[in-house]
Amino acid sequence: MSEMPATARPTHRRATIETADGQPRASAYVCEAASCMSAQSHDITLRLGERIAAAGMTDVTIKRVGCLGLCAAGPLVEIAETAELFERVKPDDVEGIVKALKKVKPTDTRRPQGPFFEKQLRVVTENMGRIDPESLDDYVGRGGYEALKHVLSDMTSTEVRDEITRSGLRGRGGAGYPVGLKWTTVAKAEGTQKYVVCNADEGDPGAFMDRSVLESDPFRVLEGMTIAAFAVHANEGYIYCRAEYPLAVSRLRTAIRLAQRAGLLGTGIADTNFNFDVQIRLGAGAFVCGEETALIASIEGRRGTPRPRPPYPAVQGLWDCPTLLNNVESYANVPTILNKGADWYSEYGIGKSKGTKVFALAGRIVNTGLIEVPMGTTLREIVFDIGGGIIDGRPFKAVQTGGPSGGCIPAQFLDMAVSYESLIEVGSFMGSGGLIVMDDTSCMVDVAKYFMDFCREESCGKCVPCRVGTTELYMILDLITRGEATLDDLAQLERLAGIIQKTSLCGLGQGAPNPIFSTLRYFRDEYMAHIVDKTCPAGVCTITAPEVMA
Amino acid sequence: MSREIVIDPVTRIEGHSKITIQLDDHGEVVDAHFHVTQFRGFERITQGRPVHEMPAIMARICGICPVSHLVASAKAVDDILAVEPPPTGADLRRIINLGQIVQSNALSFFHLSAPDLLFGFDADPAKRNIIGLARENPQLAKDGIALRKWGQQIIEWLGGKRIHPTWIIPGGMAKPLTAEVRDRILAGLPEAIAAVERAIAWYKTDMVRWEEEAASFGNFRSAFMALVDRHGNVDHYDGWLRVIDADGKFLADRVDPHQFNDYIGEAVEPWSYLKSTYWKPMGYPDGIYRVGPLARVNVADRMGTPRADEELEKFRWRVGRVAGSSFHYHYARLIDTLHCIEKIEALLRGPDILSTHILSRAGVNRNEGIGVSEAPRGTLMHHYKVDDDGIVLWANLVIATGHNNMAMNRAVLQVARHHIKGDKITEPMLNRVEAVIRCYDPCLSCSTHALGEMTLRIQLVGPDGAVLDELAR
Amino acid sequence: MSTVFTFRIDGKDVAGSEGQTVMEVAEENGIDIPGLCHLEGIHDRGACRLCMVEIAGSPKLTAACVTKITEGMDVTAHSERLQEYRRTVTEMLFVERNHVCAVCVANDHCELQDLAADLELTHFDLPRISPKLDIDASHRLFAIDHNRCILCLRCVRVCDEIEGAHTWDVMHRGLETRVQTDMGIPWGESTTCTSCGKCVQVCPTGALFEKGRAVASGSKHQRPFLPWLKIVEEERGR
Amino acid sequence: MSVPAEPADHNAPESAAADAAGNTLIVGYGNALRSDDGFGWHAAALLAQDPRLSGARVTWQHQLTPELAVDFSKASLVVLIDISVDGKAGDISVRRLDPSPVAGSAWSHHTEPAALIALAGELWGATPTVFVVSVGAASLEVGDELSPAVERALPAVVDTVVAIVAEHGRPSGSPTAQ
Amino acid sequence: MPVLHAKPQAPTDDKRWKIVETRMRRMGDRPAALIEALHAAQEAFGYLDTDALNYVGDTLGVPHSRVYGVATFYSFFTLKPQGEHTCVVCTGTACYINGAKDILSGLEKALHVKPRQTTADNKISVLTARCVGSCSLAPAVIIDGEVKGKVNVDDLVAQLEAM
Repeated sequence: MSEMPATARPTHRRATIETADGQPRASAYVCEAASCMSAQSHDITLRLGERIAAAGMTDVTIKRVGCLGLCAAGPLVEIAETAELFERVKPDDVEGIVKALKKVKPTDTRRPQGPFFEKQLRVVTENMGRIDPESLDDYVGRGGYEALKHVLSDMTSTEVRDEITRSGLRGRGGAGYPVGLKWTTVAKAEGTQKYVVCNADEGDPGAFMDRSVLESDPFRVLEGMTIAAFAVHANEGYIYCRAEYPLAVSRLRTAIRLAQRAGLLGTGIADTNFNFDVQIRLGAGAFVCGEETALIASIEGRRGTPRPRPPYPAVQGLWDCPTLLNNVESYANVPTILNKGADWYSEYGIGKSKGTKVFALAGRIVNTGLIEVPMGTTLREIVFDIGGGIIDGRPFKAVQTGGPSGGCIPAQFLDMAVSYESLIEVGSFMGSGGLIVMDDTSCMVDVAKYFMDFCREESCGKCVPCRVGTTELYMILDLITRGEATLDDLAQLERLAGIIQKTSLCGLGQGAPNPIFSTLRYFRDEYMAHIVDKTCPAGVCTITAPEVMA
Repeated sequence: MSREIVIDPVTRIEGHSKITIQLDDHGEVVDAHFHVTQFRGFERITQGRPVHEMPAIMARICGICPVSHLVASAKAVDDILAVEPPPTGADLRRIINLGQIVQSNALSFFHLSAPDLLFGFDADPAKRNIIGLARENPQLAKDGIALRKWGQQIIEWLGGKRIHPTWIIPGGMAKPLTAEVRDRILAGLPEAIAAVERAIAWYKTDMVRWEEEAASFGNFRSAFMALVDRHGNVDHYDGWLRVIDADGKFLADRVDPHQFNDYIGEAVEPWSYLKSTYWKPMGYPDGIYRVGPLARVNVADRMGTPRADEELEKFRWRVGRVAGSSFHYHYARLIDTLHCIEKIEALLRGPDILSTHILSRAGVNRNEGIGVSEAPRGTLMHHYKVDDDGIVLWANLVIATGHNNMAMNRAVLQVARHHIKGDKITEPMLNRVEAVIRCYDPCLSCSTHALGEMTLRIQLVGPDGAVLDELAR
Repeated sequence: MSTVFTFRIDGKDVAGSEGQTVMEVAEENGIDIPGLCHLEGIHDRGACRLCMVEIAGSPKLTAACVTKITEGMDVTAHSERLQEYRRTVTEMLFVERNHVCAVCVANDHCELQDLAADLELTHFDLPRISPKLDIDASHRLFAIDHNRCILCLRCVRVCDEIEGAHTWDVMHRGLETRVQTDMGIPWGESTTCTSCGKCVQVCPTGALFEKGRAVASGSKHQRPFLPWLKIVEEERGR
Repeated sequence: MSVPAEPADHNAPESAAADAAGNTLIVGYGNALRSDDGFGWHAAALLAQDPRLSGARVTWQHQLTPELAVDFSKASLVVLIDISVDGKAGDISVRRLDPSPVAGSAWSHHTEPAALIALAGELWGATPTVFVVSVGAASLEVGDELSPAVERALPAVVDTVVAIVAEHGRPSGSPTAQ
Repeated sequence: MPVLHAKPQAPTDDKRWKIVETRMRRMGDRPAALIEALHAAQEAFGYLDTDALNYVGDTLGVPHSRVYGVATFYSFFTLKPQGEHTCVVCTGTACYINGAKDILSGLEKALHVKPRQTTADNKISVLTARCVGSCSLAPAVIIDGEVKGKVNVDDLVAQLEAM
């Protein structure tokens, strides 16, 4: 991908119309996050502006906002006061919205209803769809930067770390390492130069939580990073963001600039003597750079290959200095925790998994889009209540979580409460929060092969088990899907997968066999069908081997 | 007139060969073809490889004469490097090459041809074989085995490994000879000489029986080609190409082997995968010539070693200055073998044979190289082209069986004409066709070792292309 | 004076100084831990995964070449499980490229071949990948046959860390990874190569070889320049 | 990797087969440059390192040649390993051979196993027990690697040979050959 | 750190080199700026040719072999000019299970190009991306930077052929 997608060129023209008394009677929120943008939502913003001007309505405001959640139904327009949601808006539908806006009464304060909204708890996404992501005023208007100011004026760095530790917040990038512990390690590590790095290299296919957060509420991430920097005594930060997310990058750049101008980044933040500044570094299309040591190598301008740990980045990271590395969602939780307190936060969740988790719903599900639920919500609630069930009412087969290092969870676990621990128990992995729903049109051997194809293409090539082993696994899976494999091949597949898991250098290789393990655990009959009966039950694979003679 | 006969792809795998004999409207034999397949895969294997690997790869082409390919290949690479191995290096190569010829000649004579000679061509094939020979004349059989073993041991001891020695390398040799190995080879030498001399004596007393056969047994006029040294003696390793006609007149002498392309053409016939080579000045198909032991004794002035020279004189006294009958390949092969053993001794007793100065080093200095040596069955030519970095672009091999291809067809034709009566293949004819081919000891081994029985099929084909009769053995 | 740690490898009591790796101490004590990317004198990268060892109390395996010793640690360097892993990793190296020992300059002088023999790896069950790769013989003295490269990157490191030329690096990634010179240009056209030959010396297989070496004659007598340079580096106090 | 080094030295026998391996000759043969045809080489390389066969002589060669009769005559048990064009790829077959003079093939350079037994018997009065273990070929194309089906048969062939040696081999020191 | 090398001249007087030069200078012309510099050069020229790689490497003091190693490591960088139009097919999980495979095979059938190839007339380059984050629109493609969601193969082919 050499060209920046058009979404990277958002207009900065404010499409807001001011009312005479300063307060609008009605507000139309047009989603301008990437998904709706790609459905030409910006045209809707402009058209709406024209139509409202033409109608001479001066008490109505049009605001572009971040993700409204129901991405599959974009472009989305919401009338804030009535919570009326317009889906799949075409230019011709604008008149209808104008009519609806006319009907809004100053007393309307309805909240959106229905399980999609009611089962969710919005912490990280609290401002999503409510603020203009390029407006610092909007962010501040909804309580933004209060946490930072509170921290800088009233707290010591130790207190901040303790608060985070007490909240039970765990890394939202995948493995779930306690955030407070990591902060403490970095704070106590030797060295005067320390860094805070935000991992925005959301690489799991089917995951777009971080992108939505950055596109919809970039200041929240900056605020979280700034608090973290204060807590670990760092004064320089980096956000390593995928180049595939041009809109997110652009909004981040705007947010950084605005924060710097407002004295919320740079020297003497919020009139204290605390200094912290942030730079963006672009990824360049390497999944492995989501691994922390590879990410550091990439920021340093090198090939993004992981290195063995220890030493961990918290002790020896960017340019060998102690480095705090968390992902977007982890930082985005920080302001709310400090605003509402660790106790409030840790009330949500289940077991050692506290707070909420943002998930990206995708696949064969009705309501694809972004959701945030308390830890402990069941898969059934997520898939059927919030997600609206399977497209065309087909039978549910599995939900895939954790990206290429994750697994496929079958129907028998639909009532399982989702947490870091429970997912591992059933052979999957939290990952960054991609949740892909599959129905009976998916072949699970093919799905395993898909992920193995992903891993072999994204293997950095440094260590032997991952470089060679992922291809070996892929070749065997390919044999199986072509109906040319024997039971010996299957045994080889399992043996090899185990060795690759044990011997690979980084998480990519160690996790690469997981899709095989989990599909074998729950869908071994599908493997057997390919190998023994030479058929693909889902009808996905093209069996080339002739029928075996009895 | 004759229809093109397409060889079944299965027969491209070594192990099957076929002879077709073409009859005309009057039931007369007009043509005969010996179909063999030549291993052609090496171009693919060698392309893109560094030229220094060529000897090691080429040694794997043939299970019977790996050393011959090794020698010719190493010489071709020497040519590309534009170096000559130091004298001791060259001598060590000679020794290992001669060892190869001894063991290969022994296989041909003692194990393949001697049963015919002992029992007669029309004897029952069940008896007329190596086992029958062992029963009837165990000394002869043991001598054959002993000679093979001694030859193999030379290769093994010198080369480190018996099968694919890596001892010969471009520029010379990898390791010097030790006194211990030299003495071990020399220790077995008297027995080797005794063995071959016993065989010669037996052959000479026995051959009287075959004078009539010899006259109609692939006896035709052709040219002969072999390498000779600067004295006109047989040279198995180096020297110049000499070509004589059926009367012994020089068609060419002191031809630099690097120029062989100027003299030797390669024709491809639809009925054979084996290229037929011909003497260019005489054109195709008139430029028929023969290589191998018979060519070596015919072409050379002398063998260059005392016992072999004595035998050569007797040979010429019996069959004339230039022997034309293919039958005499056997006699010539024994003389050749005797010479090889004597030559090995002479070389081993050379004052500098233990020298450690055995390798010349150089980079790639030419883009093309040719290596020519005498293999058991005759002159072997390796021809390579490389890029400036020494990566092989192209390789061509002219093997002895290719040189002899036309001659073998001629010999088969003659036997067929002599023996064909009507439209049936007779046992005597089949026996003699087999036997005449055996004289040339064509190498069919450059491929898979054998797939089941090595069968020979003979077909009698009528003018309309219909197969009139077929026999397999 | 650095602190001395005592600990165990394969049940044997050993001692080393703080900062040493498990691999170094094992070597000093005659315990052979295989490793193809490790070479004394250049930085370790823990990539070949052949030196994986178990450390009591840790669920994960760790690469001995990059694991610093600690007091009282209990290292298992040889077990049935570890040997099976090593055999499979070695097998992966063989099936990844085209290793035809019989026609290789390094035949009988090859660390990969030796390792296969030590591990009693005699045949392969894994599907072969073995693409036909190029040979770059454009350099005046040396050549590289990518078919035999195992991507240990000793050449890259020795060229960077010791010769200081940084002619070698890697290109592409995953299975497509290749060592390469300068801008991926033919070695012979490299403007940075000093033709020092260190890369050839350190190559564990026949991938990098002196031109003109015939099959099985590529003996790489490990010249002592690496340890020497290591001493020089240390004295410089880098 | 093609065939590695020459047979390794062996330590103490560890099994019934090792006890029986004395005076056992194992020969793998074929063309290592013609894919599966080189099977004999690959198998022999494995067998040469198999501790269960310590004491046995293992060799490999391009094809069978008459002088092998000498080695036959010194062995009480000979196991030949070959590729076969009959049968399914990878299928293993075991044949016990009787000595027999082979007719009609006396002009190729290849010597039949039965002829070797007969030669050993005629010339030295030896009567080794000879087995041929063969595997169905899948490919005889130019190449130095076995096809997957044939490669997979390797361990089973090794076990088969070990079993034959265990059953038919004679402990060293009690040769039958004169 | 002492400067060991003189700052090199831009390969040509094309003004776009100025953009690249500025981006590097802002990051102190240090080796760490390599990836950012490559991004800048690719944004400016559409791809990275040897001149660009040399220039960037020489300016930042990064060995050429390392520049090349980095440029070839990241799939975002392209060392060859692309066709007039690009069609990036998302192969993320959501797109995969919703038919990305059919899109690729459809494109191959209609345009005779595989991923990372350009049509013979140099019109269209087909590329793949590992999830562009438009999972809710799966299957998605990006044509000349514009995301198209819920793609139908025939429509896509028709659109590309009309270009």
